[in-house]
Amino acid sequence: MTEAVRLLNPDGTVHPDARYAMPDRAELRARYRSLVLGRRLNEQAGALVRQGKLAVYPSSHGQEACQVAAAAVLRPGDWLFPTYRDTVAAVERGVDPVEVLMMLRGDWHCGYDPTAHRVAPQSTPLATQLPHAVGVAHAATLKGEDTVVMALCGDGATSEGDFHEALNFAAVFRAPVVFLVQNNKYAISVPLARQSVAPSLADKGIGYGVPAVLVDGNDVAALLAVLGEAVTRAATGGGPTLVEADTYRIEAHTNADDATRYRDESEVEEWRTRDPLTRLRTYLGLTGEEFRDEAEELAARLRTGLSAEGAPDPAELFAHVHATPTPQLTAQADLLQAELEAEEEPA
Amino acid sequence: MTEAVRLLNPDGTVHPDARYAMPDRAELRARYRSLVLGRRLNEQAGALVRQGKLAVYPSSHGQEACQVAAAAVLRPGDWLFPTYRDTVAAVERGVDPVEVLMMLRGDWHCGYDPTAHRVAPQSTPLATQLPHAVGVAHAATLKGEDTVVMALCGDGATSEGDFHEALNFAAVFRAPVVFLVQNNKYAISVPLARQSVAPSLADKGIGYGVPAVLVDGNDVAALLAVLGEAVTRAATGGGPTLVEADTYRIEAHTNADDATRYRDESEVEEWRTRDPLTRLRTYLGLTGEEFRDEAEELAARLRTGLSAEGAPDPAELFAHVHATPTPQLTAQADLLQAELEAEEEPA
Amino acid sequence: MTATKVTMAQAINTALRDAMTEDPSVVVFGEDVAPLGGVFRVTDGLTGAFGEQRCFDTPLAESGIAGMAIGMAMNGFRPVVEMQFDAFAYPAFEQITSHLAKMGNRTRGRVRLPVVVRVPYAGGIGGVEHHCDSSEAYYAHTPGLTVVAPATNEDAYGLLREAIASPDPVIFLEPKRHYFTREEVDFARAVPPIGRAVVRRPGRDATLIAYGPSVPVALAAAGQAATEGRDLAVVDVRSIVPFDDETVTRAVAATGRAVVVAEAPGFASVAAEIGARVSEQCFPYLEAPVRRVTGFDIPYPPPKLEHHHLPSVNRILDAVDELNWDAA
Amino acid sequence: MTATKVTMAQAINTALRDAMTEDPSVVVFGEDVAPLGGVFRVTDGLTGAFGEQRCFDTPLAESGIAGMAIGMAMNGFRPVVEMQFDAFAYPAFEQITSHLAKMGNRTRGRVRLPVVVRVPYAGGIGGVEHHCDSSEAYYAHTPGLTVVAPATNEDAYGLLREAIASPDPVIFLEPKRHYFTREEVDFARAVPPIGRAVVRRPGRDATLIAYGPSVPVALAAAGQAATEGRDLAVVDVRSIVPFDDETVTRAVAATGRAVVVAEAPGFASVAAEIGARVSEQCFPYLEAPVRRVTGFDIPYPPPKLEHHHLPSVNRILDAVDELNWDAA
Ligand SMILES: Cc1ncc(C[n+]2csc(CCOP(=O)(O)OP(=O)(O)O)c2C)c(N)n1
Ligand SMILES: Cc1ncc(C[n+]2csc(CCOP(=O)(O)OP(=O)(O)O)c2C)c(N)n1
Ligand SMILES: [Mg+2]
Ligand SMILES: [Mg+2]
Repeated sequence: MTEAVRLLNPDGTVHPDARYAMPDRAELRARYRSLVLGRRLNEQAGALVRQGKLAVYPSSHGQEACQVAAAAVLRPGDWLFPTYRDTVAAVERGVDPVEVLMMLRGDWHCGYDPTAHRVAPQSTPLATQLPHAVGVAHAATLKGEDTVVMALCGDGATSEGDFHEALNFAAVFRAPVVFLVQNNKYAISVPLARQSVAPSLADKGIGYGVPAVLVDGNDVAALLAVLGEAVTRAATGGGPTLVEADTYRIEAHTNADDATRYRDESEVEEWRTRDPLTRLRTYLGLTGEEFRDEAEELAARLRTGLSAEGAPDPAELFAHVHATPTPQLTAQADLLQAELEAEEEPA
Repeated sequence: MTEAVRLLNPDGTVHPDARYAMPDRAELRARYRSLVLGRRLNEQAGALVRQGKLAVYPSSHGQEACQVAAAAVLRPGDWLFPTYRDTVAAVERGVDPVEVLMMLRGDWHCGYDPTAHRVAPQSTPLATQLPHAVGVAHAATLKGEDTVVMALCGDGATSEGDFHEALNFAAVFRAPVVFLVQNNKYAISVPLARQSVAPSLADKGIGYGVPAVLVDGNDVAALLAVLGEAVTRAATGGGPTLVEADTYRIEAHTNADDATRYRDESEVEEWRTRDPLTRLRTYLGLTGEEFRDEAEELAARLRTGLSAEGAPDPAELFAHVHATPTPQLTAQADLLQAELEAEEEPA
Repeated sequence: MTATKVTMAQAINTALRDAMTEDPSVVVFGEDVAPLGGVFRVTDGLTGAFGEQRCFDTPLAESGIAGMAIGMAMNGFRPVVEMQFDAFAYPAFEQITSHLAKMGNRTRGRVRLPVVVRVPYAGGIGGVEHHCDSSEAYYAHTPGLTVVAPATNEDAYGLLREAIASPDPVIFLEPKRHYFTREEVDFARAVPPIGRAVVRRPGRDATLIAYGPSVPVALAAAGQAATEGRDLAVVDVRSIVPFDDETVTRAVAATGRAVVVAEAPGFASVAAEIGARVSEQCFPYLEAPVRRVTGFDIPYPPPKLEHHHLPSVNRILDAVDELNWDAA
Repeated sequence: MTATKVTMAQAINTALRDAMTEDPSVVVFGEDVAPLGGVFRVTDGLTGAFGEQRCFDTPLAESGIAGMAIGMAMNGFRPVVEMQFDAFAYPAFEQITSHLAKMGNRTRGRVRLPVVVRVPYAGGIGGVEHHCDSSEAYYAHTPGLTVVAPATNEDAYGLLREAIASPDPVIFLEPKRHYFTREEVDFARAVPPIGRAVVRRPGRDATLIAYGPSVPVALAAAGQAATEGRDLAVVDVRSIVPFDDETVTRAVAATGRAVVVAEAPGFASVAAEIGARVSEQCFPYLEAPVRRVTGFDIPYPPPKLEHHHLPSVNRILDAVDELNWDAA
């Protein structure tokens, strides 16, 4: 299990694999477009943070292949469970990028409608979304639907108790969940070696009786093949799969982080040579100019969409806590309302 | 890994093993004595519950080989972390049985001094003792001591997040802990199949990079060999080991449980044929009369020791909450004291 | 249907049955709830009646149970999960606090979580450590949770039915020492809704405010006081969140004196909340400070000492005695 | 040593350094505390100064961190662990509640746990969800825990030193929005011990009671009130458990009016406790009901709305205005 599944080498040449077929070129070209847009989104979001238009942004630069593949393999009825880092995956799934970034702009905890695209709110408390994913999946099974749930988490999150409980529940209930661990080698500053001394994170599947695959996380072709197979298995009653994607976080944890404190630039440089975009571009024989206009359109949309001033209505603070506000909340809302009206009055 | 290590067959014949040597006969005879005493303790505690002298008793009948071996392989400086079911292990470690049973009689939460014998309080919240065991072990490492910690839990407890976190911490810190899972096939009423679909619980070690062994949990010889080796490895810097003992809970979960609701008597009968006492007795060529007097003495001591009426001083309720009682607790203690004095006064 | 004499465990069991019968999206799961029927037999027979898909055992992991309930609720079910004992809900604390309580708000009401977390709670059963915690304050302090504690078997049935029907998560605290107490229950009679307190006994001299297992103790105290010439009202809070200020305030204002009774340690507790809000809202009416009779600020005691810890009739009457009667 | 101007983060860092220097059994661990020095740089340089055995990173698992701290304390160490943010301590809730708080009592004092759990807590930093919870009530309600919340940098240093030296577990709540606030600190000066409140500002008309991040807000309100002719006292609670009834009661009795200020949602909170006990203990002196200015009973708001939620000078002054001044 220690050899990662790979279909494309970092230099764009084919890495033949007996088990997984190369996705066709049309599919790969479509995914290349997604990679370009994803990369541009990462860059633009970083710029917006620098301009003070976003509070914080955890970039998936370097991990775009995972982001794109995780969403691309899903069918309309499937669910995606992203984390704070998985903005690009949510966008690939069809959620409006401006809506996704509302959380990081500080407008509301979740800026999109999770039911519209079947994308759960991006989860911040690590690994906690994984049991939810199992619940959604088990519910689908009970309803006789063939829904599959793609649940994302990081290498660090695998250490949390909830990772364990979710994997085990999924195994016992044979729930149609694909767990994708983006092993980007760090949990903020903590390197993988401090997170686990197992030969691989995929090895954790054994202890749950869950089939597991280690895949080159910068090879979108391999990811599409491996995740696609896992989705099919889940949809046809084969139960959960654990996929570990071997990838790297090129940027700091977030803009607020100083990665020079805990890793060498040389390591980052080494990983830049395995860039997911470059290898697919080379394989497809593209110039790198393709989809540039679309990417710039996306960036422009982000700039405009996130420049709007203003904040949500403070009354919303009380509106959604319970389906029907309690008398106490109504009184508190009235208090705030009165304060706001008093402020507006001339002194 | 699916084949359990075994040195003695259920019929008392030798089961040769290439990796583990048979413990010598003197050692085994001493352990046979412990098994007899342990069995008698289980029986007497059950009787005391029926007589209303103990509130509740989770019996380790059928698991005495695990109980005895877990404690017997420890050296004086080592630590034992038992659960509510591991009374016999604590006693084998040298704790006074009456003191151990004070908890189940309802006198106090822990009836013995954990530091005296290096036996942690019996843990009720499942798996929560496992991270403590790692902490004790890591502390020993930092102090340069070769202390080993034996941490016990059940099959059900392996599903808890704390099991995962403890195993992983132990692996990452290379902590000298031996985790012994007594797989007695049930967590109260829930059978193993609902707990895990992995080929074995020992397989969980792989995902942590922790060596793991599956052992016949009714074969004290095999347990001594396997656990002894694990203790030695831990003591010499080799880090943690996970041991799964294949055993069975012959009695109900506790006296309060009705096992007929969830398992067949035939299953119990089948396991009675693998009794840990019988097979060792046969191997050693003993009659079964050996150590009977000592066992009766122990039983008598339990009867007397647990028959004492009375309760602890209510003032103790406030004495230990903080090292120095807070003013609030002192006031509350005074209130209770005044009530008690008022009650004593003639009306 | 006319009233039948049932235990509280049976009343809850009936509520689960009736809800499962009426609504196929109601599912019950947890530890030992299926073939065993729960360690208190509250879920007895549900698997037999509704099948293994509607009432099932999970692996032994409370965070997983709560998390799975959240996910199932996101996908159309109404899970009712059992936490075996109060203190064994603590592993689920993050799921309950950071997700169950917050999902509706997080998603601007787009994802509501109709989950009921049943917690057999509080003491008085001679249970060893971790089996007798009164954990209501942890939930009541967490915005987004509805917190209910029935004191009667009729309420146990009626409030649970309403909790299961609620679009929001409800922490349903079952006073485990009353599981086997028999009372007349008319299953057809509607009980006052969640959010409403009930005056269980009118009285003119002082008001006792209690919920869950403390209501019978308060009633006993009031009974005793009556023989000593004092007429005590007893208010059963029932619904901790939302809290019924109106009923409680009216009762206290009418008597000018109040004692709050609850088993949990008093510090930063629900009793503290009731004390604080009654003190604030009834200020002009109060003849004496609002007193609290609660558990001590200690870990729940071992069985042989628990009776010293629990609010008792005597301790309540002592507190009542201190309510500035000279000023009357 | 004379006073130096340092941030609260530096004051805490110095406390850790000094404790580690004086006592080799003090160890620091958690997530990102070692090479990174903590996401707030509170543990900056400790690994460099004391080595990887004294300050180290763990795998990402808060229950494991708390549990490991308990074990290390059982075996001779004094662990100081960091929970990265308030809400990320919730996975450790069972370990904290069922073990850390109870071990000393469980073992009749034979096993004491000198563990400090540092929690960067509360809001005001524009943090996204889960990064701004005021979680003190959960701890304060749990018997066996000492709960401390410094408001000044000198207290941050002094109280942490005392917490580390304590034989008992201490939840040390650091108001994260003041991490980078500079104040004069005289590291040689002893601060009043844990268990003591401090009157930060004397005043004759009414008393504001606050702790942690709410103390500066209360002081600002008092400053503002002074310009409007009202003389407000400000009591800094500092030590939530044990609570200093004497200082608080004396201050309130002297003014006859009180407002409790805290960021946490008010329901079943520490502010509720203070309101309830002050109402009880100061009953004969009170000219008006004790008011609470707290966070609303809502999940912590998104960054753009948090200022509406947090107790503000205006909201405090509005509450003061309602304290029955006509009766004076
Ligand atoms: C329960 C919990 N603990 C701590 C944190 C703080 N935190 C946010 S991200 C992070 C690192 C996560 O690492 P990993 O899982 O590898 O994901 P990555 O950020 O690398 O994508 C930490 C510690 C959190 N969000 N939740
Ligand atoms: C955290 C927690 N959840 C639930 C319980 C209630 N409980 C006590 S024992 C038990 C079954 C444990 O099974 P296992 O770990 O296999 O140990 P065994 O009792 O079989 O020895 C349960 C569910 C508990 N003690 N702690
Ligand atoms: Mg990572
Ligand atoms: Mg078991």
